Amino acid sequence: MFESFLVREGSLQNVEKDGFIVGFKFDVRNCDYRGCFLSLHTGYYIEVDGEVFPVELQKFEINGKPPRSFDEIAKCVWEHWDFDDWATVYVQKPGGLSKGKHRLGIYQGVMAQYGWMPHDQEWIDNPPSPLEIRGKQTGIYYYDLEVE
Amino acid sequence: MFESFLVREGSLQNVEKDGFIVGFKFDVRNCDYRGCFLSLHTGYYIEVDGEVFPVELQKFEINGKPPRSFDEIAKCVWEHWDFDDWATVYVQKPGGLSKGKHRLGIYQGVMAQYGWMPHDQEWIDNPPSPLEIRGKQTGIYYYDLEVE
Amino acid sequence: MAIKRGVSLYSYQQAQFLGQMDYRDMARELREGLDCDGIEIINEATVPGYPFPSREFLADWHNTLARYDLTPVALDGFLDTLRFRDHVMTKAEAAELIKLDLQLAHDMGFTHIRTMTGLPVEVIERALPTAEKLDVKIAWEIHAPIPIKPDPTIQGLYCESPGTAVADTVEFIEKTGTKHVGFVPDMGIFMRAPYLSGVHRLIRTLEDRELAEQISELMEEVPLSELGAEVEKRWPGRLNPQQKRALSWKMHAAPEDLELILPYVFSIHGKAHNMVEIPGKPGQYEEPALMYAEVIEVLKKNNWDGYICTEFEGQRAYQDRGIEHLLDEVEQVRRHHEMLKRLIGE
Amino acid sequence: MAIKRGVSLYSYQQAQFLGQMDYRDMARELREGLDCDGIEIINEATVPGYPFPSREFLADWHNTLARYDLTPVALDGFLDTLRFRDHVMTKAEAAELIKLDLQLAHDMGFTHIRTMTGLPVEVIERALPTAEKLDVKIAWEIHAPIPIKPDPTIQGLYCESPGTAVADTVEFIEKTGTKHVGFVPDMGIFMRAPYLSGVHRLIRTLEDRELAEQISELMEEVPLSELGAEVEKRWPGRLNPQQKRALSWKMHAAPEDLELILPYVFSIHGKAHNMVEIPGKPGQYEEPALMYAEVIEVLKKNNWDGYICTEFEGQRAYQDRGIEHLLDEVEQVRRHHEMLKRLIGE
Ligand SMILES: [Mn+2]
Ligand SMILES: [Mn+2]
Repeated sequence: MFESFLVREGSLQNVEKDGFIVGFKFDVRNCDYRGCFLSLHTGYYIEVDGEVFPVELQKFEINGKPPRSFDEIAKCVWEHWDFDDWATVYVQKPGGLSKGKHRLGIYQGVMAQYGWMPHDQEWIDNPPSPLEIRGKQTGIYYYDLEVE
Repeated sequence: MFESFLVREGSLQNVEKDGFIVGFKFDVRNCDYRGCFLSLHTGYYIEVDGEVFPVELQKFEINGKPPRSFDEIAKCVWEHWDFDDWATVYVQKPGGLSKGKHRLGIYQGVMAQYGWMPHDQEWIDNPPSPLEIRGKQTGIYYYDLEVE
Repeated sequence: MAIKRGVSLYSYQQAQFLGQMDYRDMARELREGLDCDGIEIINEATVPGYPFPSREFLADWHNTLARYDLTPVALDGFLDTLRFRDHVMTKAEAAELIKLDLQLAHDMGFTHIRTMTGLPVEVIERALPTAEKLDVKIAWEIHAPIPIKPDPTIQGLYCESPGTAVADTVEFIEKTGTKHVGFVPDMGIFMRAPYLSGVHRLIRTLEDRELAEQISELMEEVPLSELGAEVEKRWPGRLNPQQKRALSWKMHAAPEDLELILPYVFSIHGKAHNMVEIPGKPGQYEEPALMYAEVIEVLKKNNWDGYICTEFEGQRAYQDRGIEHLLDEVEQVRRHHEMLKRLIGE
Repeated sequence: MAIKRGVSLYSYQQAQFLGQMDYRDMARELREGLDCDGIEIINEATVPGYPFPSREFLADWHNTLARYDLTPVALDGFLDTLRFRDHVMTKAEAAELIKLDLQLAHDMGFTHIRTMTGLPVEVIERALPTAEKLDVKIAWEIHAPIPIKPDPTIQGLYCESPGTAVADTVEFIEKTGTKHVGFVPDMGIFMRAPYLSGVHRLIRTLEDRELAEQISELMEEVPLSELGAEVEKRWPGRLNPQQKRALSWKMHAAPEDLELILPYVFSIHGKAHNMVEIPGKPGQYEEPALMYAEVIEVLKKNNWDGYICTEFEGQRAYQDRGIEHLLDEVEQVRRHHEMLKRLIGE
């Protein structure tokens, strides 16, 4: 769902800290027909120009709080990511992205379900990567974005 | 009502942004015997030393939120301006006001009513200017204030 | 069964605006200055974060009432029909606002809410189940120029049929048998002269200073009720229509009209603009513009049981000048209660 | 007693996602575009700060319903069993979530909540006292592939015994005599052909463009219900299993199966993917994949009283492309209500 509209156009930017570029960020929406409890959001499959950035390098900014790692997000079992709200994904990459066009491939990991499933205990013990969840996206979706 | 007490003494100041003076501001109270839902507040007739500053150049700061335009304020149909609360009016004027005395003329626009009136639909379609509302003030009131 | 005394905190609006009194100070004045127990408030003046007060405020409210042994009478609400800005408030939406006020009144301990004058029956009908569930009554204020007896010539104000609004609501009450709908008559409908506050302001602000002097002198000669007619007779055309209005007045209802609706009168607004000493009776006060003696006589005769809550509003006519010219609300309300006590026979 | 029309705001998910409509805009469309009054929502799509909305939101919700004279039907909730991340949600925890939804439904005025399909009786049992206290009913959705009549071969989905879940719940209802437990059947169980949206997507995304063309042409020749079988017959093995699924379909329940549970059917999901004009009947529409005429016949015959709420979801199959290729949800829902009105006989 909403594969074409998951990432906000024009939102890809480098992130500065203490005068150094430490990574990049972009804005996303929940690619479903509803929001979710934050703990269900497990991060993203992210590739930029073929380079993959695992969940450990990602942080997630929502609800007016500072960006949090997905380990922290996993503990937010009562906080909600509302359907209408844009969030920001931060990706650690010293030096950031070069100016100009980039190809972002993305797959959003949300462990939304409709009840108990045979894989439940297995997924608690060994949480699947975003790509393994097979959520509402039909596949990795690619965006051509520009860093200005 | 409270014509003499609408603007806080000593509150007239210039506003700086990024090292430039972009306008001026002053503090106001709701010139009625009660507060109002924010959406009913339509802005001010403001003149300083004879120069008039229309509502489009004004912003309104209340309830701990950043200053908002009166177009935004019009959408706040559940947020309340409590009777006891001072608010701040921001007026855009590159360079601000010169140091020293200024004569501020003011009329506060609040579309408070006591029930349905024949002008209702007309005022929805063509909102009156603050001066046309004829609220609780008997007329434009003038304050001699000093920018320090 | 008795006529009891109360105060709407509306009376201290100026002290509140100027930061001289908060609602706790007012509550103390009711108990210690006036020895009365009835308290009425303006929702949008007293309740921070209206219509959704914090639990801290509600706790402090009940604590304050307990401390000064006060009885909540009425919560006064409004009907700002343009609030949604993209459409005129519908009657269904007005009923939703009234439901919020009923909930608030319930949470604050009030027995009824006072709504805007001429509230349409369709609105009352939609809000009534909530009123009954919460056991809080809906009472609309009979405020000038709305009469008690039908007067269909009154048009273009507040609702579709302001002139017959009281009769329409009485019909609804009698048809349904509800105990949760009624009225709060405002003493301002029982006029006998213009308000002094307006006369003072006219004299003070008139550009024609000679005429101002003359009106001032004339006040010593003729009764206040005849001042307007006499000015027009002696100096025709010298006042413009707006100025004339300050001297004119109209009896919107007769005191005995009250008997038509008395079972549905849940409380009364004791409107006052200027409490002045009665000549020859030091320490006794009256409101020259309103028929208090006659109205209280009707209430006594009919064994009416309820609160008259002072609604002092004379302060406003003096607020265009400096702080030294303001009226003292506390003193004015004390005078009003001297009068009420005396007329009630406490 | 009547079949009434409503809409689940789920139908406008795309317009909401794209910021084109908020719930107030949808409410207006229900009244002004569709002239219906039933409204159903997805809790986690419409309620900001779910499961703890602000009082402002609740007030605005009731105001919006009042403004457009709408009747809340069902609040739809979910069962994300992995939410706690350190353990699989227990049935007792699921019941707690359902209690929160019951409270929310109560506060928003809904008569029932729609829970996940195959909700175990143990969960219902634990939440039932809250449902009775708040007088909000619990209804689980009978959604494909769950049947109405028991089919024990269905396994491995949602709960321990999905194939007999309906019968298990009916047994519980009859044993306890509760009036607060029932079902929301989704029209998607009454299939008669594959969803056109899926067929379109297959044809559009198939790498084998020759086959795509051939399927497209074949659609003109054979009934939609036989398309899958015919493709397999003519071009065996050309589609992989996932692609085949887009053309396959199964009748999970027969319309008359409804009679087994009709007293416990609190509302119905009017699922729709593509509303297409009926050949030769301009302005009349049908959903080629579902047995609406037959189902509504059963409802009428049994004097069923309740809402069918449109649940349009055809939009999703077109969202992998640019904005110019999206389906118009407002138009699709209007077509759906043309069909409902006509079949109901409004
Ligand atoms: Mn009054
Ligand atoms: Mn459904």
